[in-house]
Amino acid sequence: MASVKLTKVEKAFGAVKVLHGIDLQIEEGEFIVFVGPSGCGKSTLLRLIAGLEDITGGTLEIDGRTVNDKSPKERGIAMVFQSYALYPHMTVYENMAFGLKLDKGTGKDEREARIREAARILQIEDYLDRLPKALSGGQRQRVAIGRAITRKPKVFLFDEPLSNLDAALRVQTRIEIAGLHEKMSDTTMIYVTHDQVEAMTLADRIVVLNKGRVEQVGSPIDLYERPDNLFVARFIGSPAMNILPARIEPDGERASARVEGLAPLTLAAPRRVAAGGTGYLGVRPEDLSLSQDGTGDFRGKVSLVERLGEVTLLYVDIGVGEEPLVAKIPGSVPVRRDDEIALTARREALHLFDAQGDAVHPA
Amino acid sequence: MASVKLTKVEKAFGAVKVLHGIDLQIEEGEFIVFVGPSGCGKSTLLRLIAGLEDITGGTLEIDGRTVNDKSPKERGIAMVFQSYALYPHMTVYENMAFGLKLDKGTGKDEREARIREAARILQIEDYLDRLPKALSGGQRQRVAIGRAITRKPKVFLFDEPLSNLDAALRVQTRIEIAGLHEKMSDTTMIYVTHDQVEAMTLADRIVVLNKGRVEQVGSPIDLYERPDNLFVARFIGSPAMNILPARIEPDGERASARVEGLAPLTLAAPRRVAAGGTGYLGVRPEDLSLSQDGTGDFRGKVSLVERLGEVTLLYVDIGVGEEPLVAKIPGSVPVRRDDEIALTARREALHLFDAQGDAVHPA
Amino acid sequence: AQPALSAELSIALGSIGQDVAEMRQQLSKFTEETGHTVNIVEMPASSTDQFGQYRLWLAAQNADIDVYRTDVIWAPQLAANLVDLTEAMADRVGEHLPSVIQSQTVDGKLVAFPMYTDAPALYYRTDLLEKYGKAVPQTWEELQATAQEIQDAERKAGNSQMNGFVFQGAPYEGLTCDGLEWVASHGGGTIVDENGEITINNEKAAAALDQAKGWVGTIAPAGVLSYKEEEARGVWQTGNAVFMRNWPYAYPLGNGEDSAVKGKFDVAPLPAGADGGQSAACLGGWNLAVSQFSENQDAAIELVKFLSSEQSQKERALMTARLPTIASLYDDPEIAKAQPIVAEWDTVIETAIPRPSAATKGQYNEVSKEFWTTVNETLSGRGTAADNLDQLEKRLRRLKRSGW
Amino acid sequence: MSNLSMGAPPTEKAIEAQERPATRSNLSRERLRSAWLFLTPMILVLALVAGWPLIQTIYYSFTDASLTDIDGAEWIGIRNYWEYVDYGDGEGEYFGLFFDDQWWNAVWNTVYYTVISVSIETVLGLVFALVLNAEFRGRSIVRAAVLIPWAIPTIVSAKMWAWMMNDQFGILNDMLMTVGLISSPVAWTANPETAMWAVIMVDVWKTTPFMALLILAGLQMVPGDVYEAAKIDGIHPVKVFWKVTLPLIRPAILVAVIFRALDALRIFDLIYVLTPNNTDTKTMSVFAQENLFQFDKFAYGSAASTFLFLVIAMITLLYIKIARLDLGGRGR
Amino acid sequence: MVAIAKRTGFYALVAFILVFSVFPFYYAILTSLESGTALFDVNYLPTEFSLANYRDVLTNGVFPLNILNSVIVAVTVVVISLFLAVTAAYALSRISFRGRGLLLLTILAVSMFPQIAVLAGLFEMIRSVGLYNSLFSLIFAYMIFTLPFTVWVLTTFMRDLPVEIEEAAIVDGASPFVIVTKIFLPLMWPAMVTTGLLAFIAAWNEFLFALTFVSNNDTRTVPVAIALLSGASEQEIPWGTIMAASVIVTVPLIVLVLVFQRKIVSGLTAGGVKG
Ligand SMILES: Nc1ncnc2c1ncn2[C@@H]1O[C@H](COP(=O)(O)OP(=O)(O)OP(=O)(O)O)[C@@H](O)[C@H]1O
Ligand SMILES: Nc1ncnc2c1ncn2[C@@H]1O[C@H](COP(=O)(O)OP(=O)(O)OP(=O)(O)O)[C@@H](O)[C@H]1O
Ligand SMILES: [Mg+2]
Ligand SMILES: [Mg+2]
Repeated sequence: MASVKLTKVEKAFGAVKVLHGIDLQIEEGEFIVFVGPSGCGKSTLLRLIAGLEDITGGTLEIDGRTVNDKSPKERGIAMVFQSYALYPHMTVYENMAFGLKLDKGTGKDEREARIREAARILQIEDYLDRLPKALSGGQRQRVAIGRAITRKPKVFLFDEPLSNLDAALRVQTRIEIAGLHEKMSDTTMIYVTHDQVEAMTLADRIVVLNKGRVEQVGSPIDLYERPDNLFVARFIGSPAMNILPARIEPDGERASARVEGLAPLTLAAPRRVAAGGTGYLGVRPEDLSLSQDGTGDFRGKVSLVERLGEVTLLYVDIGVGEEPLVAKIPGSVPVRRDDEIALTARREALHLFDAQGDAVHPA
Repeated sequence: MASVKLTKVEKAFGAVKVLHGIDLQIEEGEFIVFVGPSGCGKSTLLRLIAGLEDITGGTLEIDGRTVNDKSPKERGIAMVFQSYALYPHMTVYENMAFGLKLDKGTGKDEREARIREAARILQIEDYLDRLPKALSGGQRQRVAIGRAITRKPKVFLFDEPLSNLDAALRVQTRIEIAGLHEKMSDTTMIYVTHDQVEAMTLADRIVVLNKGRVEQVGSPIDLYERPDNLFVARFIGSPAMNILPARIEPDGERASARVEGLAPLTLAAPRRVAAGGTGYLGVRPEDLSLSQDGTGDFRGKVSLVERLGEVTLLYVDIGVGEEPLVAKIPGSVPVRRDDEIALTARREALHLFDAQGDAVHPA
Repeated sequence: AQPALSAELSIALGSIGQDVAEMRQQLSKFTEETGHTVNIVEMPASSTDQFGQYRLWLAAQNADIDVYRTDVIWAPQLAANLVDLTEAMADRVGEHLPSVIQSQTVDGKLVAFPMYTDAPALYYRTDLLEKYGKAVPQTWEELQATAQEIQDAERKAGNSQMNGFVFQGAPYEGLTCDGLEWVASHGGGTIVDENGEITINNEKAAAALDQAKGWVGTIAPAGVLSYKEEEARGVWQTGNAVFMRNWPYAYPLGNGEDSAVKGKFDVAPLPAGADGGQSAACLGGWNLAVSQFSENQDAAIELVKFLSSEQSQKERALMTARLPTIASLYDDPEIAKAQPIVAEWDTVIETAIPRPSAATKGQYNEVSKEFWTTVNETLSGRGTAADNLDQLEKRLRRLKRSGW
Repeated sequence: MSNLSMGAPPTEKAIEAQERPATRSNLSRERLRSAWLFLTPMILVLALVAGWPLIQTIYYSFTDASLTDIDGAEWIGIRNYWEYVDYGDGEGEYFGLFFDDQWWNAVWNTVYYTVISVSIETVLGLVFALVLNAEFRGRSIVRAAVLIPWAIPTIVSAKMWAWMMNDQFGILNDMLMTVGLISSPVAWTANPETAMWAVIMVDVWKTTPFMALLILAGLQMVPGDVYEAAKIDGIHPVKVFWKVTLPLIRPAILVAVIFRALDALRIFDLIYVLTPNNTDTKTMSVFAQENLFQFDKFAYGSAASTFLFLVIAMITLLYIKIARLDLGGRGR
Repeated sequence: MVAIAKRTGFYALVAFILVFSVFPFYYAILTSLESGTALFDVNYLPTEFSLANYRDVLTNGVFPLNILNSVIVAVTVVVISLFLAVTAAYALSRISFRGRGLLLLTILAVSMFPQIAVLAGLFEMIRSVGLYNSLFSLIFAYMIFTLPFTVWVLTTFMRDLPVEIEEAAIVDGASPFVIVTKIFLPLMWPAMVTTGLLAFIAAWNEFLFALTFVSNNDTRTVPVAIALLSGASEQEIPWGTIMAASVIVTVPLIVLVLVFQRKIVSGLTAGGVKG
């Protein structure tokens, strides 16, 4: 029900600045995910929005109102914590009722109704009288979400809500959160995670943070297919994108990248580049395929084969750079260590970056 | 340099039996990985081999000698712990030297040489004078490995050595351990993990444990492609294999599975089955593909689409069983929630299980 | 005159032997007579600790205690906070022993009124002396010899717990008394004389202490160095000592039902020192003082009067052999019959030696502490008597500085 | 409930840079206000019960206050500590706490008592802790039993031991004589050679459990896998103890030792009851108490108290430095 | 062989620890059950079972009143300390403000104060406000060691409570006071019980202040009563009664300690204070 707008938001702990002027406009009802390496400031940013930390500089607006000096309660937010943060001595029902009781505006019946409703949505009606310690991790997380829902927040904040769950439960709860977003389609949701799968599957838009700065904001597919810079390119996708230093040259409408010692590769989509710049060529492991005829874009000796059943990872020394080129080939391929192989890159899936690491997008 | 042989090895803590007669033959120089759900007895089995726990029943032989009542030292083993178990008050050098001091035969020079060599292999030469707390997780783990190497063990044991590391470091260290195995190719290595990728990439053979029993022993590809039973089938691979109850009938040389409400599927490879048994059909998500023409083996409504960039997960209600059928389709497909789609299974990759859950392998 | 309202009083007293039980009886009479009720505040057995508490309470202006039972030596130190009884007791003063009254008068102020007086006795086992054909010792040397002989013989006879002599050797006020008796009986003076001169460092005193030192571990148990009155009596009354130095209160107790020495002992004045020394008894005794902070001073004075009356003193003498301060009671036939020791003791009382509390005024306690420490150390074998007395003199001089 | 069995006070210094945000939100303001609201009553009580009396005591040590006339105390400077008295005849003497050999005797007794008892308690406590840390049948019973001496009031234990050490009827003499260690009864509390040891004995009995528990907490914080690593390395248990266990629990021991030492330095009640007025066992607290309330030397006693306070304050500071206490807290 | 020797050695050590810890108290009980001359024979095993000494302590004189005094003082002290400490601990553990470190340091320092150092000043204060010889004087004076101790231990405990729970409450709109009373207090019960118990024991056992600040028999607390328990009997030092009194005041403590054993260990180590 609310838009969130950050303008040049800064945060410093003592002398250490951890957020450097964040600008971000979040629309009503959007599902925004913050990702980034550990320590980049995701949680801090979320906590600034929640009002749990004081903002050092810039302005934060919710619903058009500046809320820099408002307390969390006044901001109309609700938050779900990584560790659930349920009140251990209260039953599930009491946990959900606690905030509502403090809010004098909500009557008893209204409170009861809201809790029942939330419990129904999250299928925790059967546990309302239990203490948190009598619940499994997934159930606890649902209670935490339920507690937030009852408050009918304008902005719903999650800080790594799934990271304490085991793999199977994580998948299941992730799907539930997706469902929740659909049901509460006008509640703005902001979600912090370090799990790519979560980010990709849940987000309307992903915000990639790095060292207290925003690297890119965009839809998941955007980030995967059109990363703005080397950082995002390497951060999204696993194994990470192969990056090779290359000379970039125009080739008619299109552009070609010449990696030292290799034949130049011409990209499928048109790119506008200046002549003879240095830069980088990026290619995702999954966009490489084995050439059957022994000719291909990259040739080298296999230094390691990792068979994961469904796919096989090939680490290939192509004589460029320090690190081997990684290729992800579906199924189990009959390649062994020390084999000489050739790999072909999908022309549509090549990425170009200039010397500063900024992407050269299709024109 | 040593083979390890377990014969009917049992372990009980008080009245609780946690290992029920384990038989296992490990060859010299093999890299064996134990996997299984939490609490299945992986660590216990490893600790029995190490000599940290007493064996309740059966015999354990190393190099043909029964070592049931030998101390860890006499067994010629070395172990790397999940929590590194470095001596916190000793420098890296001292940590590596501490265990060596006792060997009267090992002179001072020899000790020095061994430590240098191990440090070189693991690239921790620069940290020899540091205390463990001044090292990162990955470096600590390398020191722990180094400490084990210097002892020139016949059998090298690892208990979840990577689980305290973050994702990137885990990949890197995994590759280093693979390298180590190659360098110490005649040292037998036994490795416990709950991470499938580690198990698949490192192991010569994987031992799948469940509730204190061996479910299957085999090479990674074997387990992936020819799981012996439902447990292994669901345990290996992610997302897990789809399992559908089915009637299994002979169809000439081959066999066909008839899932209720669907057309029978006939398997590619010949299987020998009795007429009209009940059982299960298994199909991995990655072995399903979208039928372009709307006809296929499984038809249903998409309940959720998860786009991971590289692949898309489709959750499809096909009206059979509780859980949706999961399909993993490469790239980003233009399917949306509530679309009706049809999926086709690769005939070569279908799995059959009888009513007891045991696989019906190709004849 | 009867006060219109009955007051609730408190009296503080240390508890040795049957003191408290006896006090209770007398107080109930008092209550009957006057309507005032009285609580007993029990104090530690060690009079040193008791004094500390009194001092503290008075300093704290404690209104909860009305009457204090005070040791004869405390008058100068507590005088400031006690009520002057001169006027209230004007008609009674004459009956009491002048020396006792004198000791409780500080700068013309009668700070406490005598309850009973005290002088120690040598308790001896008649049965044992008889058995070994010994006379009651007249000198310390004789005592030592007799004690040694009987102790050895008894122990040989299987009574391994038998001791020759028990006294008060613990470092506390009681040892000052014992020590003073030894020193004085050898003609060694009274530590500090009436004029405030420090006289303790002399050969006779040293000889006296050396002699006493010779008893510890021989005729007296080594533990005597931690004995106060009650510990000594404990050994005595279980039949494990030939001689004991103690106050008369032990007399009726020794003849009690539960006593192992019932009817087997008698008392005599303490032995004399060598070379023309004479028997010396330390003057003890307890008095009653009214707190300046008492809110019921009149009733309190009434209580003092009651407890120091001839009637009360007589009862006390009859029951617990406490020595009266009213001279006429020593001739009372009833008392003589019930507690022969009392009748016998009037001469001892007359010659008893006061401790130097008057001369040393407010510092008496420290003087006493220095003295008992010196005696205790000497007895326990640390340093010779002569050296220790030399030290003591120096210490006392430091204490005195330019005057007490 | 979070982990309750964590050990001694948190170490690791965390000096927090003070947070001075440009805009302080309503939340921060409210929290700051509450902090002071919450703290004020406690600070007031402490100031009243500790701060003011301490200042008073120190003040009295510079006056001629006497118990009978506290209000008439007059300032006399450092004369209670240090004074030269000229007798007028060319002779003179130094007076004051610094020249009082009885005070120094008390200081010596205190130090002696502290060093000996804390040493014994540490060694014994370590042994107890090691035993209690081992797995054996009935461990919980032993663990409970060990707490008994600690729970018994000091006065009671002093009385109990006084009775056991009674020279005539005491069981201790009886035991030792039965075993043949001594030939005749020893007067434990009276004999100058044994008086201090009697005190130490009781103290050791009473406080070893406390020591053992603190060390046990340290032992339990040593990660078990380190021992397993040592076992794999085939290292002899004795060597493991000296080279691994001991270095790792050293901080715990240090904390325990200093706490005990601070406690021992101020010992009063045990000595007051067990060996009253005995110069061999007179400690600083006893000396001060005696001067304050038994002799008419309130000011002098205050001086002794002040001195003791300074000694303990110094050791406390040292301790805080050594243990590097985390005083920063961990809150927001 | 060696293993057996090791085992016997170990169990001998265990036995020693047991006897060492328990024997004196056992002997006190033994003594308290003897009467008359039996008291003066050394016995290792119970020879008689006489409750006379117990009857004596409990009926003659004011000992029951002393126990009541001790209970009143200790309980009041504990309640007040805990009340003041729990809010203070919240501020100290959860809110960062200027001077927090110094304040904590001071509190720790106060807990190390030698009692004698404040005795003179406290005495003067109590005297001048007229609290002398009342239980209030003790309740007041005992704050000097119970308050810093409880604050310190509760701060340590509270620091270990997850921050998220508090933040969840903040987001729910709870004020600091609500957080303390509604969220932390219920979570702190175990810690409060432990801390309270330790403070209770400390107050129960205190001697010096009790000796100095109260005078009457009927205002004394138990330790002073026992220390001064004497006479009033035919026996010389009434060891039997003293032991009976000792047992009476100790048994409840021991029971408490045994019941809360585990908690106490954690409290002791968290506080690291007081023996
Ligand atoms: N209270 C604090 N005081 C000082 N520095 C802090 C504080 N909280 C966070 N930081 C610092 O701010 C930076 C950002 O921390 P933040 O918790 O936001 O990272 P994050 O992106 O959430 O990391 P993670 O993925 O590990 O949770 C880090 O360098 C951290 O050390
Ligand atoms: N010392 C012990 N005493 C009693 N039971 C034990 C002990 N150690 C392990 N167990 C039990 O033995 C079973 C197997 O434990 P083990 O540690 O071997 O599991 P695991 O497979 O290593 O699990 P994880 O993946 O969680 O490490 C578990 O049920 C565990 O509770
Ligand atoms: Mg975070
Ligand atoms: Mg394990």
